[in-house]
Amino acid sequence: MTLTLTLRTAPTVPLEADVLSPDRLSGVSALEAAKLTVVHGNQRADLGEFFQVGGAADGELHLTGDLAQVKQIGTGMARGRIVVHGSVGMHLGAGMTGGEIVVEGDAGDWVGPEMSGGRIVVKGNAGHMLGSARRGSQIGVRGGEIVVFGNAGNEVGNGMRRGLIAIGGDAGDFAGVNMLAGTIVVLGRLAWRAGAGMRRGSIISMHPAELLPTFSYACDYAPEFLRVCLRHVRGLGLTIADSHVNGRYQRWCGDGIELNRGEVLILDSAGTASRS
Amino acid sequence: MLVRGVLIEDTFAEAFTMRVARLVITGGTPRWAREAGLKLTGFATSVIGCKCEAGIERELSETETPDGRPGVSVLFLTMDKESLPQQLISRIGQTVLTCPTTACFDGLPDGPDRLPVGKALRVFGDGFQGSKVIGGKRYWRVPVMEGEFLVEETFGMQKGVGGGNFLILARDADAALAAAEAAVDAMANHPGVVLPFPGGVVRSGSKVGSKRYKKMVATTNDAFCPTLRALTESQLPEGVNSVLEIVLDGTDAPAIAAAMRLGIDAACRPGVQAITAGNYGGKLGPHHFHLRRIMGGESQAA
Amino acid sequence: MGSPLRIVNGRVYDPANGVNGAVQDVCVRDGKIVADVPPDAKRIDAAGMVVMPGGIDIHCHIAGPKVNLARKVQPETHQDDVQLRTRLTRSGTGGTVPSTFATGYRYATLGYTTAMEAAVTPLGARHTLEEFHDTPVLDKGFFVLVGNNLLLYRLLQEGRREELRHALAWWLKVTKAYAPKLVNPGGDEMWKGQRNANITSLDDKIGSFDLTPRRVIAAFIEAGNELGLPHPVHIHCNNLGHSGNVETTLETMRLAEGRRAHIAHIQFHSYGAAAGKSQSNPTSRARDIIEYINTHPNISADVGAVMFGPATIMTGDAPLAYMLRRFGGNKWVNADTENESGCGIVPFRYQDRVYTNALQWAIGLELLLLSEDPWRMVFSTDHPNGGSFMSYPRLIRLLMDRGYRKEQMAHVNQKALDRSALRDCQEREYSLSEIAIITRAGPARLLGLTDKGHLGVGADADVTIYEEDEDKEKMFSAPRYVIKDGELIIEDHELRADHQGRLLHVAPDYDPQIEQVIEPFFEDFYTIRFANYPVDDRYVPNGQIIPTTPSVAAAPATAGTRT
Amino acid sequence: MGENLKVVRDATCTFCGCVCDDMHLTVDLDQKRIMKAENACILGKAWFREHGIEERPLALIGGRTATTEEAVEAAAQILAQARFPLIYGLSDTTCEAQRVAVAIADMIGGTVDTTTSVCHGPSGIAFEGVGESTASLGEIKNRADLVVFWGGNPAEAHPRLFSRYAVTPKGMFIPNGRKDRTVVLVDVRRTPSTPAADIFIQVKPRSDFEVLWALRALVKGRKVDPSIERRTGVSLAVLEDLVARMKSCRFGVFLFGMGLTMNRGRHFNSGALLALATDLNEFTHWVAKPVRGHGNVTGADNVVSWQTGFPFGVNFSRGYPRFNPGEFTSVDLLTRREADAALIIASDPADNFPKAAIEHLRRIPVITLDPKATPTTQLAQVAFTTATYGINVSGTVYRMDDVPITLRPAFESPYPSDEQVLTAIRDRVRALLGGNRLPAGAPVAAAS
Repeated sequence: MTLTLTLRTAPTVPLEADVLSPDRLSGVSALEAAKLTVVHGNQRADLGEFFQVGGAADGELHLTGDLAQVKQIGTGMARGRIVVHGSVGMHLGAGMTGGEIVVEGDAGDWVGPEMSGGRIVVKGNAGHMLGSARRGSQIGVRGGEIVVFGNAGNEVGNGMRRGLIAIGGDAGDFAGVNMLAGTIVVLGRLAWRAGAGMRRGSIISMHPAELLPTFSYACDYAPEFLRVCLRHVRGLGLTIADSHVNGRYQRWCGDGIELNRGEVLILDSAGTASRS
Repeated sequence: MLVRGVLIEDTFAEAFTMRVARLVITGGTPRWAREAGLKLTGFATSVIGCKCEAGIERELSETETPDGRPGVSVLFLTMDKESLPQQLISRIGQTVLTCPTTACFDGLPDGPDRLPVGKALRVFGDGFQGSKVIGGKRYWRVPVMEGEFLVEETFGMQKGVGGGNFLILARDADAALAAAEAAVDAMANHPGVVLPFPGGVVRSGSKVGSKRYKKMVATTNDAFCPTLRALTESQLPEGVNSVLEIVLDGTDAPAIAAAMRLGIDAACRPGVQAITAGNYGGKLGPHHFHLRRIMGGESQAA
Repeated sequence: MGSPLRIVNGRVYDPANGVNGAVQDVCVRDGKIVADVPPDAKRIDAAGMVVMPGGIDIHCHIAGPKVNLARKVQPETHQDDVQLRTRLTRSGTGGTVPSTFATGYRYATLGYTTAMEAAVTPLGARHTLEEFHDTPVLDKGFFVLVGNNLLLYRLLQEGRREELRHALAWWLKVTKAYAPKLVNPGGDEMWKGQRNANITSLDDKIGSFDLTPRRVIAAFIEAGNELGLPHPVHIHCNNLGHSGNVETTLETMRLAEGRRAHIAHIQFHSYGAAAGKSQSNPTSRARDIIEYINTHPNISADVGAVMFGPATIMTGDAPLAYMLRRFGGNKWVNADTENESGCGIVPFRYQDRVYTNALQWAIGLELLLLSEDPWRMVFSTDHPNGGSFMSYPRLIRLLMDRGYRKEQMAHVNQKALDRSALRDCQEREYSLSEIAIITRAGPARLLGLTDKGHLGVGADADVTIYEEDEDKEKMFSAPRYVIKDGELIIEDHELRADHQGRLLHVAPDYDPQIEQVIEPFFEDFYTIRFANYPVDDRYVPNGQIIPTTPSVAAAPATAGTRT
Repeated sequence: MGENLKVVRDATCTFCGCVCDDMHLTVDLDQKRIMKAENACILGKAWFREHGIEERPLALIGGRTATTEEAVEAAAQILAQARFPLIYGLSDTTCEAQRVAVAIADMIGGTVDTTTSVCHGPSGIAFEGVGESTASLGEIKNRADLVVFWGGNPAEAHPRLFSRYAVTPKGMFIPNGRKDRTVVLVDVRRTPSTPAADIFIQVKPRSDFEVLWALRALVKGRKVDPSIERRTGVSLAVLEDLVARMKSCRFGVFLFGMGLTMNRGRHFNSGALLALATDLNEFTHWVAKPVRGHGNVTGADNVVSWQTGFPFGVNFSRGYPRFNPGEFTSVDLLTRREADAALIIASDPADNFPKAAIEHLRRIPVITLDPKATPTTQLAQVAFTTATYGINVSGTVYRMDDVPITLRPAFESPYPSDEQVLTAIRDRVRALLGGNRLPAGAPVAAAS
């Protein structure tokens, strides 16, 4: 049986519910779950003050309601599954190492900060700092996958070291900034200054993008790995056209200020990329 | 027992535990995948002389490969754990890396041992190579003049079976060959099985050691050579003038048994007198394929 | 000040008073150790426990401009190491550079009650005092950076030694400092004025000045001794961290010529150079250093041990930090202070597999294990340069437990051990009394703090009570009780009260005429008015002046040419 | 002019981040006015001239006159009851007051944020990523032979940056002052500052990052495509010339303003400039310095940092400091309608915040401390009138280069200082809560 939580009373100030993780709820009854502690602003509260709890925890957690004020769902999650029928607040799946989170609505800023495994799927839009390093930290996502069907804000994958971020819509400025490795696929528009400071890693764009002056054009080709990658992304639910899989891409290397070992791949049919 | 008048002798094929890897080679067209597969598995008939045995398992359609391109699946076997990666590294390096349009993927993702093949091959990139993790698997992208060669970092290795076999005893060489061809055709594309010899067929069955030359590890199987019927302790029934052998290697015994059934059945045709198999008395190899049991009958053989 | 208190049944380690583990009472009243308290005084039963004076850190970096930069530049180290507020105490964050409140509380939870911030620019004195205000429990003082001061250089260059002494006294007094500090003398001028160059030997010319580090160091040692400061000139030698710097260090110590001098974090200055190709690899010359110190009672040092794990390089030695910047994970801070100093900050991590780091670790231990006079070779990690003060208990265990030490030695880079003498001093184990000396009595004596570092009548009632444990790291990690100024701050290992410690500073006399020399320099070269420079008493709500004993009277300065 | 005149020498002007401490003020003690401010720039003169004592009530509660004590009680009640209170402003008050404000935030489990989050917050974030090479203003005066202003208009916003610190003054190694320096100005438009420069580089709006990135590449000896001119309006030749100058000077400095930090790219713009300065240290001595606006915004950064480990945007709701710009910064949390009370100290967000944030301020109880009536004090539930720092109140301020200076007030004010009011509020809140509020939750263990 699944543990189901339905938002009954909207929090008046941000609610921090890091307890909402299948690991932490393993074997917990609905009654017990309702007594678990959440942080409502500067005070403790029972989960049951806000949520109608039903079922029992068996590794799967279903949340329903507009949870845009609820932060830190799935913090440190290692296994199991969370499905959110609604939107969620910041820090979804922070530091998660395994399992899966599916959000039917939107997610706030900081989805999957410094996660190292597992998968987060956001069917709506996501905020800024999707899959990013925390401030001051040089290393962001260390593994795992984040899929956003809609748009994402600025600094997607800041400091990313491994893993995959796939965005069905547009990405904001500085996607893949300071990337160390990993892959970011953007099916919509890539905004300004993608890949600034990247050392390694790949940013894939299906639309023309203005690149920094420190990125150098290499060639047009059909990267074999990209076929594998895009087919994988297709398997995660994003719409990948055959023309994307079979397409030819411009390879731009950068960032020249750093190792110059990263790349931005821009679908050729999208037209000529231009330097900014 | 008889299958369409062909005697299935009550004996068994004795096979060995080998180490097997499966490679999926894709190409821009089926042609180039096949070319790479053929070169890769060339000169890989028997561990006795080739250190490895390999063959194309089957051709793969676009829907069956990791990158959605046509490909071939190859099984690669060695006797011990150590030589499998060595063989793969040197052979893939010379025959797939070099072959236009191809990429090379692991076909045994659940293989308990992981062979660092792509990891070794990456250094051809001279530091310019890059890696990518997709769906939990790491790939290496090695820059080449054409573009990039993509190879998976590790390949699964598991225990396999080598040396499944049966012998077609026929009235004459034409009948033997026709039966062998029919058997090979029947077994083609059978999952988990490859036939490492030319066209799947071997005419030079061997015995262990030599009666005359100390250094030879294997010499002609004189007991089945028709020309030696008068000179040796021949095991050829009367009327048999030509023998061809089919050797099967595979990922597991059931796959070999299933393929043998198809192959033997197809080989039972006019001009074939009997089907038998090679063994060493059952003491050397752990896998025994009893011909009659395979064909659905009873066997008394040890 | 807390109510009167009698500590009974504890084994007392008070080496300054010759008490070595005797079970005797310690009585506390009005913030001081007293001979007796009324029978109804609160009692602490310290049976099975060890009673020591509160710990004294003679050299650490805990407050002021550079510390705050180092805090700000590492938010990622704070997030996962937090200090929760309680009903009484403030919250904070940790990492190798904790917030002020966390610094005070964490020192206290290790049994430390006094700490000396070892490098403050005079311009940053006010800032440092503001941070001290928010650093609870501890008594604190700071060493003020004078070794790259351009006005003092001008005076020295012109041979105006007396005025130099008066100016030094002025600087100590108006900044409310505890002692003068030299850091890589001449190095900052090379760094700021000569395109990021550095001093390489005591006889290098310092930029456009007709001076050498040798002259600067000798002059300051002389002036410091003449002023009769409770703690002599505190010297961070030239060439810190460089292979072969042992010669510079020995030469610096010789410059004292029998006068008092304290060499800071000497571990970082005890390196030889490997012969041949690997010349840039340091070797251990700890033996040469410790032999010199063993035989020269005028010299003292703190060890500056290195502990594996995270650290933060923060130093007035800007060229050094620049050299280390590639280890900083993309982060490097440099901060120049006009006419006074440089500063560099680099996040760092010591790794046991890395040759140089393992060698540094070994040298720190060697120096302590080969030391014959624990009163003059005292404990420090140059927090957070060699590791956080939170690693002190482990360092104590390394000294007290040779089995543990041997075990740890097995994990480190063995080539480094080959280049050190650590394997030759495997037998020695520090006694509790020796630990009490290097962490308490010794630092107090070197600092000239007569009321600290001991438990004699009249001493400050700063007392730490540890539960005895075979595992010395555990024992020294969490004292059962800590008493500061007679108040029970920690009871049953937990913070029970907040407390505002004192500022310890000096106020040496100087000839007021010296201001006539200093003020014009301010008008020309400072961007802060001379009148606004001295730190007033409002920044020292709880100060204590430690007296000086000058050997030379504050005679009028000889008239000199205006600089 | 009255009879009762006093001269205050070496007073400090807190109008901007220059914090010039050489003001000689002539004060009419009867009129409680500053008649003359010798050495002050035009902005400073206006600052000193305007700060007389207005007849305002000591406090207003719901718009009605109240005593300070009544207002303290009302403010303490609001703060003690709030679940997600915001304490904001702080850059125009003393460090002594700032310390108490952070203490209140800690005690109640609120959020403390300063105006840094809407000015040089991006530079703070950039600093956390790459560090910086910086210097006190006197080093610039004494040594800088190449001065590059980027994204600022000092002539109008920080006049004495030119005259006292960075352009015209003579220094120890700059004996001839202006003649010994090369001054470069980079901006998107010509301003009254432009004529002060030897070289003016006009960049297209929102292309600072590209220019800085290209400079970094050139400094590192990497290739930059001439198409840079199309994007940024600056030719490769101009960039190459600048790089040659930057590498060959003896002591170079960037002084950068909000023109850089508050345009698209924000902290990455600051970060690019800080990184460029760092890169240049490979060749010669280089420093960079954000030019700060408010008189003690640098003090606020310092106080919040030493008390919490983070410079601004710090939340205490779980019982320990957390830092996250965008989450705990004022505009963001007000726009998301999260705060349920606000204590605004010496700042006027109702005048300069985005509309959505101001609307939320109207919804929640707001407490203000300000010497003057402002749009924010007008929407406040509790408004204290306080004395002006630097004019009526002593205390510590930090110059933009982190140099702390003690203020010398000119005359007394009938109003209490921010510090006094905040201390009273803190003590009353403490009484109401029985000490600090106990932490609401342990650290999120797996957040790393």
